[in-house]
Amino acid sequence: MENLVYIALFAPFVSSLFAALFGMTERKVWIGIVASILLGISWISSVTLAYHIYITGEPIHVTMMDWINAGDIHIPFGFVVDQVSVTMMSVVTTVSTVVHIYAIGYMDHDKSFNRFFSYLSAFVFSMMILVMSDNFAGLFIGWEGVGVCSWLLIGFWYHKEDLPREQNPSISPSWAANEAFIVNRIADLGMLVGIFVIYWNTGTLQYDEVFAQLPNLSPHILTIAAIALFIGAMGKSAQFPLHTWLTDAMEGPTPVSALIHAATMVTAGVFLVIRANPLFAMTPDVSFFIASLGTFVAFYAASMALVERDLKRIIAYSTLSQLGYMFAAAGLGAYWIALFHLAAHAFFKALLFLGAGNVMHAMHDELDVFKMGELRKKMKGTWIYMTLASLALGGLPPLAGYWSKDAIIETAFNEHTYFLWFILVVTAGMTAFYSFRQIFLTFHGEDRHTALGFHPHEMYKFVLVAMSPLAVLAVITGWFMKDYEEFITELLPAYEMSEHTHHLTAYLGLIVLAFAISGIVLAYFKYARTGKNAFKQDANVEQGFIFKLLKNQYYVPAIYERFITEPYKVISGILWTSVDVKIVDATVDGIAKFLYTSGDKTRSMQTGNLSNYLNWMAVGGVILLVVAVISAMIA
Amino acid sequence: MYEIIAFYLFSALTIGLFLVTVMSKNVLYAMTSLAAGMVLISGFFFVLGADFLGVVQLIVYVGAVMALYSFAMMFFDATRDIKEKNTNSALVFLLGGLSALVLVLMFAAPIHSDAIHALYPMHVGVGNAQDVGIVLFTKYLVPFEVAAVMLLVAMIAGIILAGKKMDKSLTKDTSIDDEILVLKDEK
Amino acid sequence: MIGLSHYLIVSAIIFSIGLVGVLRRRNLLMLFFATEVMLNAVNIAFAAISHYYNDLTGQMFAFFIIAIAASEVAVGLGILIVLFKRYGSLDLDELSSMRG
Amino acid sequence: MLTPIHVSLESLNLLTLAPMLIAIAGGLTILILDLLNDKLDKSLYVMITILFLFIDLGAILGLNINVRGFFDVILIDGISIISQILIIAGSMLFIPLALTSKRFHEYSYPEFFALFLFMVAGFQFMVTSDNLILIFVGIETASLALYTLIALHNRANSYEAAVKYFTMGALSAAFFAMGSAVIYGLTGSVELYKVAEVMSTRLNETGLMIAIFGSSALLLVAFGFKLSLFPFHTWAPDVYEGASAPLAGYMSVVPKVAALVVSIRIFGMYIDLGIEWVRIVIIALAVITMTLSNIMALVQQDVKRMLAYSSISHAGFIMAALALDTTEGTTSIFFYYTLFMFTNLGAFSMLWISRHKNRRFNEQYDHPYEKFSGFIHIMPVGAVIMALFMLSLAGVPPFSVFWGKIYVMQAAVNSGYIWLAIVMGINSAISAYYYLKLVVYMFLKEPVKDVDTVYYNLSKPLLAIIGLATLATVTAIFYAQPLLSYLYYMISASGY
Amino acid sequence: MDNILSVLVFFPAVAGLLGFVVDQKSIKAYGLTVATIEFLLSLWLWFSFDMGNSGMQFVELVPIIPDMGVSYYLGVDGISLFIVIMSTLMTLLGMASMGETKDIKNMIITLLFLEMTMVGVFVALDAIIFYLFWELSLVPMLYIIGAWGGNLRIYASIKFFLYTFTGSLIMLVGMLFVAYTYHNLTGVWSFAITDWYSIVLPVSYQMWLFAAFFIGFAIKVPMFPFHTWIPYAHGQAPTIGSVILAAVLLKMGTYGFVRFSLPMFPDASVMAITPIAIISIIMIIYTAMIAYAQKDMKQVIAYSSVSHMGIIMLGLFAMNAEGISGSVFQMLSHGIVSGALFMLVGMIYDRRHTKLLSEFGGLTAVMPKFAIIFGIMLMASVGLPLTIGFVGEFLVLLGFYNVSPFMTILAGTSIIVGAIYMLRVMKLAFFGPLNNEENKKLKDLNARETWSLIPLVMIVVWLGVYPKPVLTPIDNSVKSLLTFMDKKAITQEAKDMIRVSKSTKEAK
Repeated sequence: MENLVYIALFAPFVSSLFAALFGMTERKVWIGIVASILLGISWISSVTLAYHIYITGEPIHVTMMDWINAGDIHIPFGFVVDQVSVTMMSVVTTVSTVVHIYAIGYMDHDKSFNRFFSYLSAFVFSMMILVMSDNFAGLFIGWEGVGVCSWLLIGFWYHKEDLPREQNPSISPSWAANEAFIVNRIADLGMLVGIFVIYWNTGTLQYDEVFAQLPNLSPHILTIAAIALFIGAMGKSAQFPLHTWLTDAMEGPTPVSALIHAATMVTAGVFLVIRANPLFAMTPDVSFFIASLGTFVAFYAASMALVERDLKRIIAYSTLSQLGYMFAAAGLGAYWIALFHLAAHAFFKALLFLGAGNVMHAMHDELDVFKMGELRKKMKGTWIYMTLASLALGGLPPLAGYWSKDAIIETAFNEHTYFLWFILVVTAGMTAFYSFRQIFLTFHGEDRHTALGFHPHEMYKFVLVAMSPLAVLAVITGWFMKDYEEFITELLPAYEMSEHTHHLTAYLGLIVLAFAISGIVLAYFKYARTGKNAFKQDANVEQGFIFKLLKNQYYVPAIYERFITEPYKVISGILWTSVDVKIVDATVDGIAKFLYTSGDKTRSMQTGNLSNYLNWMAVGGVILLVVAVISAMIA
Repeated sequence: MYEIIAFYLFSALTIGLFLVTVMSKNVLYAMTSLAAGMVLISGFFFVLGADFLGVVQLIVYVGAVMALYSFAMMFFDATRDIKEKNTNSALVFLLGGLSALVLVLMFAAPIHSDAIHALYPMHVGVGNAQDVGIVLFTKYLVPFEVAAVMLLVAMIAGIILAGKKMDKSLTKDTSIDDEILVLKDEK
Repeated sequence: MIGLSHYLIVSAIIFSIGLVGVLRRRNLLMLFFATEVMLNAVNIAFAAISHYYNDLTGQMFAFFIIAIAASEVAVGLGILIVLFKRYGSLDLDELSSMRG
Repeated sequence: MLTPIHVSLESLNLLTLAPMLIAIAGGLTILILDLLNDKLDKSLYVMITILFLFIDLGAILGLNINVRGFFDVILIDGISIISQILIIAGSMLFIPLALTSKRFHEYSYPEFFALFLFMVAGFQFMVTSDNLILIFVGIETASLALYTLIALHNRANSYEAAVKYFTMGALSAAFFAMGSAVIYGLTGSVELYKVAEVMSTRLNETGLMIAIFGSSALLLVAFGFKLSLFPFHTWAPDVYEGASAPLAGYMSVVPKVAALVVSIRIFGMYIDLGIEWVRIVIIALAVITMTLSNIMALVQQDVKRMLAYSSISHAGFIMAALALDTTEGTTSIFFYYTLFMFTNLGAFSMLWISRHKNRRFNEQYDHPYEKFSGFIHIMPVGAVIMALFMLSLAGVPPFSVFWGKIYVMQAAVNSGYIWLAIVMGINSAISAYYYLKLVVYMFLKEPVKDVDTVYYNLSKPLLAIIGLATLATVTAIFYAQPLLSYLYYMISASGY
Repeated sequence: MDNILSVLVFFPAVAGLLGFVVDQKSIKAYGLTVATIEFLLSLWLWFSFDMGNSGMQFVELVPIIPDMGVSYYLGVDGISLFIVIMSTLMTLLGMASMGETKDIKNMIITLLFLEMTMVGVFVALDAIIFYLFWELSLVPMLYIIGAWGGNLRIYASIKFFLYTFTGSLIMLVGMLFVAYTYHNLTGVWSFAITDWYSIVLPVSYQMWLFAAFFIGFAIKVPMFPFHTWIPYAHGQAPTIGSVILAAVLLKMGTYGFVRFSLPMFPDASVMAITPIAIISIIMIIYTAMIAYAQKDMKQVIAYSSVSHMGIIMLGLFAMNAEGISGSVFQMLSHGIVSGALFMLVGMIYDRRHTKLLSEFGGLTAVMPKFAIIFGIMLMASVGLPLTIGFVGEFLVLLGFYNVSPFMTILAGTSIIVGAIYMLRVMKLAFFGPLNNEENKKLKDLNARETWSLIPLVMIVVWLGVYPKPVLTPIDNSVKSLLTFMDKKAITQEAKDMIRVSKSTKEAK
């Protein structure tokens, strides 16, 4: 079994290196195939491991070698495969295998095809380290690793130039990549601090040893550690206020968005909270804050999705919103539900993104849903997939999203946090609305694209076939919720609904469902109809304050630009030109200049005139004499 | 009484004469008053019982040094009034005054002490020249000989500096590139 | 009575006169006169101290000072002569080709 | 009646006079040779001078330490021996520089060499006596000869230099005489050991402090002039510039060593008597001297003049060590000067080989920095050697002056004058600029176009001297220990 | 071979002297051969190094000036061993990467002399010998900057020389005072560092001496506000000069703190923690911001050096094994990474004769290899895990957290601000459209350039993944250093602050 662990971990690494070998050469399809096969191997290993764990219930723990040994700190490269990590592994490898295969089709015209696979596999490798590591430092390796791969992949089309925000809200891929990296770094600092707190208070970074020692620590320390770790999670999972990078990250190729910015990497924050659940369980205040923030983000992101016109950005907002749901669950103590939603979300959101990728491919990278419409006929497969995924996202039974999201909302009710519950329910309605707004605008309604000269065609067959596992999973995952609960609660704390909630389950579910369906219906009436009822842009609405607010993402990017980026630039410039050059360096040069000019001045005593010299000598002598006399008198 | 009169007379005269030496614009006056001052100083020596010194003073200063100066004066043709720019005479007099004040302060101190025993005492009833001779040719023989060397140095220096050989430089310092040019021309 | 201090004070005054001369003279020849004055002032001091201590050392010193003064004159005039040949003047204000 | 005096020949210790007599005899020999045949070449005189100096050195090395001779006028103690060795060594390094491939005015005079030997004798008398009379006569003998040697270079600048030096020297002589008079008045003696004895009994007499302080002040003026302390240093740059390069190098070492020995005797006496005022004043003057001359050196355009200011600064350095008045301090003086001598003479010799009669680069100066522009391309080895000298002067280890510098600084630290050591350090740093400036010109700039820099004054003897100086500069680390232990032994043996 | 250290020190110098004889055309091969041999010698040093021994090894002791207490005293421990190896490696690679250079003979010979001084500084155990090499290293560097530099080269080189020289002279006074105190206590003159360790100084002495040494080291490091020479030095220096300067010469300062300040003045060091931490934080943030504002690619890296040196300084004063070991490791890491970055900038400068960021853009398209290696070094520079840059930075921050969480958080912003300026360079130079016509025909790295960078890339990855072979000896020596400091400290605060590792405690 240990070998399987290594195979699961290193197959993507081998894939990445292999592709990197050809990174600078011509596009070669077989590289994509080899990479996909290697990912497939990793997937098989992961699933086998999952089955093994399911059967035995025994986690596998391997230590590969030492990494850092200094002072009292010992950090090994250790990997643990338990219920949580194996879940993540399975999800990650499943989605990534599909995405790899998908990318063979999607990227077929890109000259950097080989490089793309190298990056993509490297990302999977980092993600595997992240989820498999048995200590916080190893987690951090993966954490940063996925960050770099995300940077590389967002900026994959590095040659695109910067555009003003009005033309491209993400400016350029390289800009978006840097933004993502830097924002993540801010959060990583929090993560590092969390690691430091843990190390100095427990003397180790191994999960099991740390968790064993937690009860001995003061609540104060626990709170700090929890906050610090959560800050790390906020960055990676793009929680407010570190969320702006996620929508900008859509500059990357769509498979990347599907894999990294929907299914896997962005859920790392949630994974961290789940992984460190003993810690968060002991800090109820922090947990509650997490839940509240999650709820807030769920609503906040959904609200922005309502008015967005960019296909990928809509999905990105929905990802953000769903992450909020996950955090809400994790914060409320329902760790396994959060994890379950994470998995389910990974499948349907990846599917959604890949579908969007198909549309993009068909529309020659046009993403404005207002320029589409009536694509259903030309892209039947994609339409089905996306509708399925949207139904799952919207939380309609019996699809995956219904089960997991419903459980989260129920949890909020169960914890008596009715306000959170209410918001989550409303958000569920909004989710359904914007998902179907997007579906209807894209695939239904009037044909707006032909007029604009687009001639969309369906994606390659094999791509559609490759997407099918995700579609299947998006449908069926929810059906295994009970089994999964059994499986996962061997490691994670079980979450029992109270008697009271239990009674109301059916009603609560109905309420959510009602909201969801009404959202879909609303969307249908507004966007799906044709003819004279066809959707038209309403200038009055678009001039409205709320619309503008939402459209401009609550002006958050603008505020960041205005109050952080610009001042940083200006201050840097001032520090350089005014402080460093004009004060610090000028002082040094000033001393030198002072010496030099005083040399020039003193030099004038050397007039060359003998009489002057004699005067100097006499002055010196007389002064010496006078001083002598005076000091003698004093003495 | 006699000593007092002599002292004050000589003091007044020497100070006056030297003032003339220092202040006069005319070289001749200055030199003459310098010579006269020297003579009066030998008077001090006689008063103080340093007869030998007095004689040497007269011979060396008034005889030799002054003669040298007068020859020099003629050589330099400096009999006319000398024009001197005295830009900072205030400073000069301030310095002079201050130094006088300080030195007077120093000398007004009770320097003289009866506890000091003469190392080379003058002998009663022995002439000053004899006394001096004995000390000079025993204790101070080495300095005396060195002084002879010093005078020799001064003589050589005077001779070679004033000699004709100094009139033009014997330094031969044509540069190689000049020589190369010459060689080229010859070819 | 005339004490040692009287002589010393006269010596001090003459010394200062000499100093004034050294400082204010621009003609090198006359500047040399002033240095002679200074040395003579010292001679008075030596002779006086010698007299009051009844010790011959002072007279020795004065004797050597006279010798030194004489040789200085010789060398000094020698230098003045070459200088005069080159510059045609004894004004020390003209001697400032080296400065700074 | 006077009683006849009986003096035994042994009590005179005539051998103590031998070194100086040898030098004087050498001078006379040269004069006689010149009389016999006035067509003799300078090389002969150079060699005769060296030979006499060599014998002189032998005589010095044969002396016993701590003996007095000739009615106690002559004093042979540790510092007199080592200073004489330094003087002779410096002179022996200097005089072969006459053997240039070009002809120079002064060397056409045999009297030049005679005067030189008399001057050496004068310095030797200065350092081998504690009798103010002999010291005075020695000083004047040496100085008068030196004035003449300067003037003999026979350029307008050298006359000017001689006049300036002479006039200020005369003034300083007057101050020296006046100071001696005051000492004599205070103690009835002009022999320093006696002076110290008597003065120590008179320290508590009321009203005398003025005279005691005054005497030290007057003597400080005189020696401040000799050692070129501020504000009595004004002659130094002009004289160094006016004198020929080797003589300038010589002047920055040998006369200073002689004057330093006398200063050690005189001011050491004051400090030993507990007159802290002297120490404070000397340190103050030393600090001002090294700082001011350093900052003035910064702005010089002429290398020789820069070296002149640098010599002043080094002298200030040393003067501070003198004021410490400890065995280490005194040792450091000689240690420093020994190491400094090689480097400085080497540096001036490098100027000497680049001497031009015509000023090709600058109206005013002989050796402007521009002259050395791109020296590395013209004469690589010469540039490297010159750079070594400059780095050594700047105090970069492991070159000679560095060891001197740290020993001086260590001495200052040991006496509790840490601030002084820091001032010395900062001054070294300032000084590095102007030494570096030359290195920069030599290595980092291109040669000046259209004006060929030719360094043709070089001859084998000069090469040998420069080679020796280089060797001594570079290998200082190896001979520092024997040198130091010898100096320390000699100095502590004579009680300084 | 007991005297391997002497060989290591003087071999390059001797080779340099002999190099005068070698023909201009073959001199580079000669230089490379010598540098390779020197590097292999240093590797041999590593292999014959006893990893279990935390003390000085290969000690050589010959008295030179016993009256002054100066002796020729060499030795290495885990801390200096790898810095020596890094010096020889960077000299070799720097030389290898050198392109067309005028007066190449002078350059090679100068480099060999410089190598002697660098190795000498790190193996010297006598303060005066240390000082000797320390000062001597300025001279070749002065020449390298001054002779092969840019327009302001003379200003830059003089500034570099004088600034460092001034500081070190004050340090020299400190050294003299320590020697004097040692003499007072024992009656023997000695400049041997190991002898100095044995004396316990009163706290007031320690403070003053700490200050004196601080000035010398701080200017070299360079610490704020003494850092302004470095933009000029780097800006004007030729590539090889910048490489050596950043990789090795700056380390002399931090090495000095480990070798002198910490063990000799433990109490003063503990008292200095806060001020030094504040300065370090200023260095980290302030210079990182300045780096962000730069228009010149090389200046960005120059300022980033200062920023990274801030991290190293912070770690040294963490007073625990994690921090100090991390700091020493970070010295190596910064040496490798900044060296490589300077080499990279040099390569683009060789092609375009400009370093201005505005001249570039989209270089990845024409120079992919260059971009990849630059990217790897960039990631190492910003401290990506599994690169060499992470290990040190992580340990330093981890170590200092024990001292002050708040300051650690401030210092930790280095991972943010560092990323900001480095990514800006990446974006401006390598990303975006390839607009500038002149850039369109740029050639990618040639074999020589690639192969002089590949070893660095390999080291970056190797030591990032498996730092143990290097970190363990360092850690051993650091642990014994801390034990020693703890024993020697007088004040209770210092004893409390200095954290002896548990493993060392148990061993006792």
